[in-house]
Amino acid sequence: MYSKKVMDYFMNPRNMGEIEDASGVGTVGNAKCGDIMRMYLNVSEKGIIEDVKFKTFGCGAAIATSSMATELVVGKTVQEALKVTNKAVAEALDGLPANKVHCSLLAEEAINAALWDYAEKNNMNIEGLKPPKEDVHEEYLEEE
Amino acid sequence: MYSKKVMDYFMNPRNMGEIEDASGVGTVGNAKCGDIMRMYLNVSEKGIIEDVKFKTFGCGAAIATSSMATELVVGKTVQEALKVTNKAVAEALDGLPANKVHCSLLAEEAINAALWDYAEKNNMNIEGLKPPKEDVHEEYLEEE
Amino acid sequence: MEEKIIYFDNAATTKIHDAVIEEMIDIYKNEYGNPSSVYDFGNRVKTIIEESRKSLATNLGVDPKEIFFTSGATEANNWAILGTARKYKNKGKHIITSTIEHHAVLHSAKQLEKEGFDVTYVPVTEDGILDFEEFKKAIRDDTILISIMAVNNEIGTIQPIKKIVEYVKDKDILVHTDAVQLIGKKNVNIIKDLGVDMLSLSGHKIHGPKGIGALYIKKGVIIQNLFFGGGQEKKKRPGTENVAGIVALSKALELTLENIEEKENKILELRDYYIEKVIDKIPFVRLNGSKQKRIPGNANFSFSFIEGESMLLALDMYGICASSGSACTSGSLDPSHVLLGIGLPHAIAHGSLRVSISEYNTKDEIDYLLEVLPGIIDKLRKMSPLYEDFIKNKGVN
Amino acid sequence: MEEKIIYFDNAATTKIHDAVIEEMIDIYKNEYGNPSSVYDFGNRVKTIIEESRKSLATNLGVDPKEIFFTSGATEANNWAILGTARKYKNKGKHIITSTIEHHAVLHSAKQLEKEGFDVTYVPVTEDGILDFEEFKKAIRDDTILISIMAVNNEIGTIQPIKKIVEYVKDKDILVHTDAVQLIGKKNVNIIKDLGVDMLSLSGHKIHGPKGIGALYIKKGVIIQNLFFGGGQEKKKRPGTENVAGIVALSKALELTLENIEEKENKILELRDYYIEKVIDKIPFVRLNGSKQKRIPGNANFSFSFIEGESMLLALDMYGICASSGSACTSGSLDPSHVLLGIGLPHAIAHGSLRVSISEYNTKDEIDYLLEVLPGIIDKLRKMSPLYEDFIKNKGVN
Ligand SMILES: Cc1ncc(COP(=O)(O)O)c(C=O)c1O
Ligand SMILES: Cc1ncc(COP(=O)(O)O)c(C=O)c1O
Repeated sequence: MYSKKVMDYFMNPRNMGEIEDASGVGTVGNAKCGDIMRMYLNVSEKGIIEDVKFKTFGCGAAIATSSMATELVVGKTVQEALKVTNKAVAEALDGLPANKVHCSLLAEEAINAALWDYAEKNNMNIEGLKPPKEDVHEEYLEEE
Repeated sequence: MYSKKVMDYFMNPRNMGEIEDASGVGTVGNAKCGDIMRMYLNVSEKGIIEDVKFKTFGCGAAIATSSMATELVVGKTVQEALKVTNKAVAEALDGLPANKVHCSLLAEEAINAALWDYAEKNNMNIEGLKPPKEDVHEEYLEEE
Repeated sequence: MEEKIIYFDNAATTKIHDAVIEEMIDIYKNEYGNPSSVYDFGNRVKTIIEESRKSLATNLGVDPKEIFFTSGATEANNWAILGTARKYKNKGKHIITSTIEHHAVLHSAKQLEKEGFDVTYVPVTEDGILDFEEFKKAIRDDTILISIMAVNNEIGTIQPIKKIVEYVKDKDILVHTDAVQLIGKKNVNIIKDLGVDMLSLSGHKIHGPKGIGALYIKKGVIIQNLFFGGGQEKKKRPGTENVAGIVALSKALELTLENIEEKENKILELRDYYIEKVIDKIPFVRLNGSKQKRIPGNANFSFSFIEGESMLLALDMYGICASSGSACTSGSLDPSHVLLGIGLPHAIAHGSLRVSISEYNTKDEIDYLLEVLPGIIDKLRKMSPLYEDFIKNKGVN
Repeated sequence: MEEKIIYFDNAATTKIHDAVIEEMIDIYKNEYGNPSSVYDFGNRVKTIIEESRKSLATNLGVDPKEIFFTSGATEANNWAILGTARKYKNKGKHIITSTIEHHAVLHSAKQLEKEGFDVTYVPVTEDGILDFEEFKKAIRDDTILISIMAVNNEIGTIQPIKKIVEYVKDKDILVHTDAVQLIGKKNVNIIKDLGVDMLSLSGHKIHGPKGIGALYIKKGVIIQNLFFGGGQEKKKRPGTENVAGIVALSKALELTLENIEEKENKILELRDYYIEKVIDKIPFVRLNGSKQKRIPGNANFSFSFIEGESMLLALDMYGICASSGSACTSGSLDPSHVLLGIGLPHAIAHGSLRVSISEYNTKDEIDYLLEVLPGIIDKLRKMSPLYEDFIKNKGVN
């Protein structure tokens, strides 16, 4: 079902944990659909994402995609981070089963939500940043 | 499917053949249902069935029951022969599969038809003898 | 159980290839996981199923997504026919089939009549081929489905499926074919050779096990499910998958199609040799169904004046397995609807002998059959009142 | 393929008994004849089927004439439900089932709603047992069918089938039970212990193969066929018989019921030991379903704050097979309808672990599971934002 890489990131998740007093925190998803992701970011004064941590309630793919998403954005500028798509997350994991693609969307959305929180806290207006959706499932389900 | 006895009577049918100038000949059944039986009888002046022969177009059970029927009536009086039932034929063959019971009815009917022919030819009125039915299948099919 | 049998009933069912049995044993012993499970022990069974689907699809020239496994061709035929009718009942209520279909098709059609559909049973010519003029006349504005078999199971005649598909290609009518007796007999590319929307096949007719079959449903074609439950087979056919059966079906087709032209030629040669010799040796016989438009393994003769079952029983005494009519109606009182369909009178329709040859048959076996058959026919004719009448020139009713 | 697996998913499917595989091999190799054929080589296969039917019937306390083989319990459930409804639609249009049935029942019921029937889905108590007061209220004058499962597949709760049958005995309502998770777990005499009109069972849940099942139909009960074709199974279930499957199903039941009380006790002991230890070792757990009215092999826990699939994957890394929800819905986004049915909130319904034990499991295996499980739960909770919120006392949404 899952690629070796997904299983690796599931079993040994990178950047799992919390950041106290993080620059931004975002939580997306809901228990009804079975995935909740929370992202913590620390952004430097120069606008570089210096630290990212995640916590996830969800399936193997949810855990692996959130972990992979943290790796893909750490060290990047906020603008660069916004360009990390769910596709990039899925590809970095050597692909996801069709019924798990929504996890990568949720991971993208979780990063977005944390950045939104950071922008709000700092009263910033970040170009290209949209208010986070609570969930991505319905959208995904329609596609199916 | 068939008992050993049925197979024996099918493979080595007793009394198969014709009787020229028989006292009575009866043919029952029809090609539509797949069985036609013809019985030839010679009845002595004392009313004893001295010789019986059959010919049958039909399945294994049709052949075996007609052969067995000839054996059961030969040497009997006409009155005794009329008492040979399809049950007796089936039992003498160690039983028949449910969907082949109609063959034993047809054999009984064939004897009856030959006796009827004998009675007609001799202008006799034999007690208990009814005009032969051409076929027994419909009756049987209704039972099912 | 070890006595030698000579098996000439390959249209009824077939000997399973040894390698197919080996694959089933492996599945039963080592791969009993549930394909829907999350863990690897279940997941790998899912992979096995998908590989089988791919192999089967490839051997039929179609996409694996178009193959749905069923419990046999009866289910596949019912699914195609009932599923189409029930789905499109508001679009039209007319269905076309033929008079010589398998009961799995005919009785589905009868059921649809009870559900308010109109069914036209197109007749066949005396050669056992769909009467195409009648077929054309049968098409109506409210026709939603045509179901015509690819090859008849009793007389082996090949039906003009591609011609049917081409004839209705501009019409909004789905075409289904029961290809149970075609698949595995020749190389068939469903798309190029037939072009149908749906096709049924069965495992036990191609040296696989009983209880497994498949329905091909062309991409884009949507029909109603026959039954409902879990999400297996892309939510179209629920129930825990018959994994060993699926693997066996695919493997059986693969092996059966190996060197198929060579096998076809060999089978054809045996069959034609048998036909020739029968005609040579036995009077009052009739080959049922077109000699030319006929699948290689099938030879169906009517032997006048005698009844089929008695022939079969007599052959059985010599260890020879053959059939008369189709297996699933044996034990019934009715003569074959197929033989009546090609216009035979009842007495002759009752007296048919189908010999169906597979790659496992040999010339020696045919010779043995030819050795015993004339005697059997002769003996049974001597017992037959119809023959007596014929000889005495009374004529037959 | 030879790595050791520890199989705790016996409610999803089971290891096939070796002796069952042996019987199938014999059939595949030596008894490939068509049971409907006239010759002995086919006939003796018919005899084999009838002997299997007799053995199965005897083990269930019923008459062989009341057993009809199907491709599995999904087909059997559909046949019973759709077949009853379609047959008696002019008599009444109301059907009763429960909220925690298998999808094979629920989705059949949904289909009937589309066909114009009215279905009442009776709820269960938080113990997972049919709410009998609600059940009584559900009965109407036009109720024609009640279909309630004997044992739930996810939480193992035993439903009051006999009580249902007795309650409606004076009414003209047919009662069906999906007994897939009961048969083979205990000695069951259908007539004395249940009294239902119809009952479904499946081979692969009782150490037999996938793709074979049976429907018991009480003498005198008449329902519509699910599909149509040849005359097999007394004209009620067409299609060439899955002979090996039939033999295997009967043999599997026979072997599974051998010393069943002993096996039951052993399984119960293992299960209760597991339950006790889990409650002992792991905080924030909940045993789903009544502890008492429960089939021996089932233990279904919710572990708060974590999601089921991640537990299963982590267990799989240790070679342990278990499940969450039912196998046929895994891969779907929905939480178990059964766990929602007993009133669990979504977050908890998502976090269930079903361990289902068979006669092949050992205490060592349970100990191994108990060794690795707490660490897995702990690790996943540490990853869980819900747990974080809980610990920080924010409360969960
Ligand atoms: C032409 C044809 N269609 C359908 C079937 C039914 O197939 P199955 O036995 O797999 O249900 C058969 C054989 O029995 C057949 O010959
Ligand atoms: C309670 C219940 N009913 C029905 C089924 C369906 O059985 P089958 O897989 O044989 O179709 C299952 C298992 O899958 C089950 O657990």
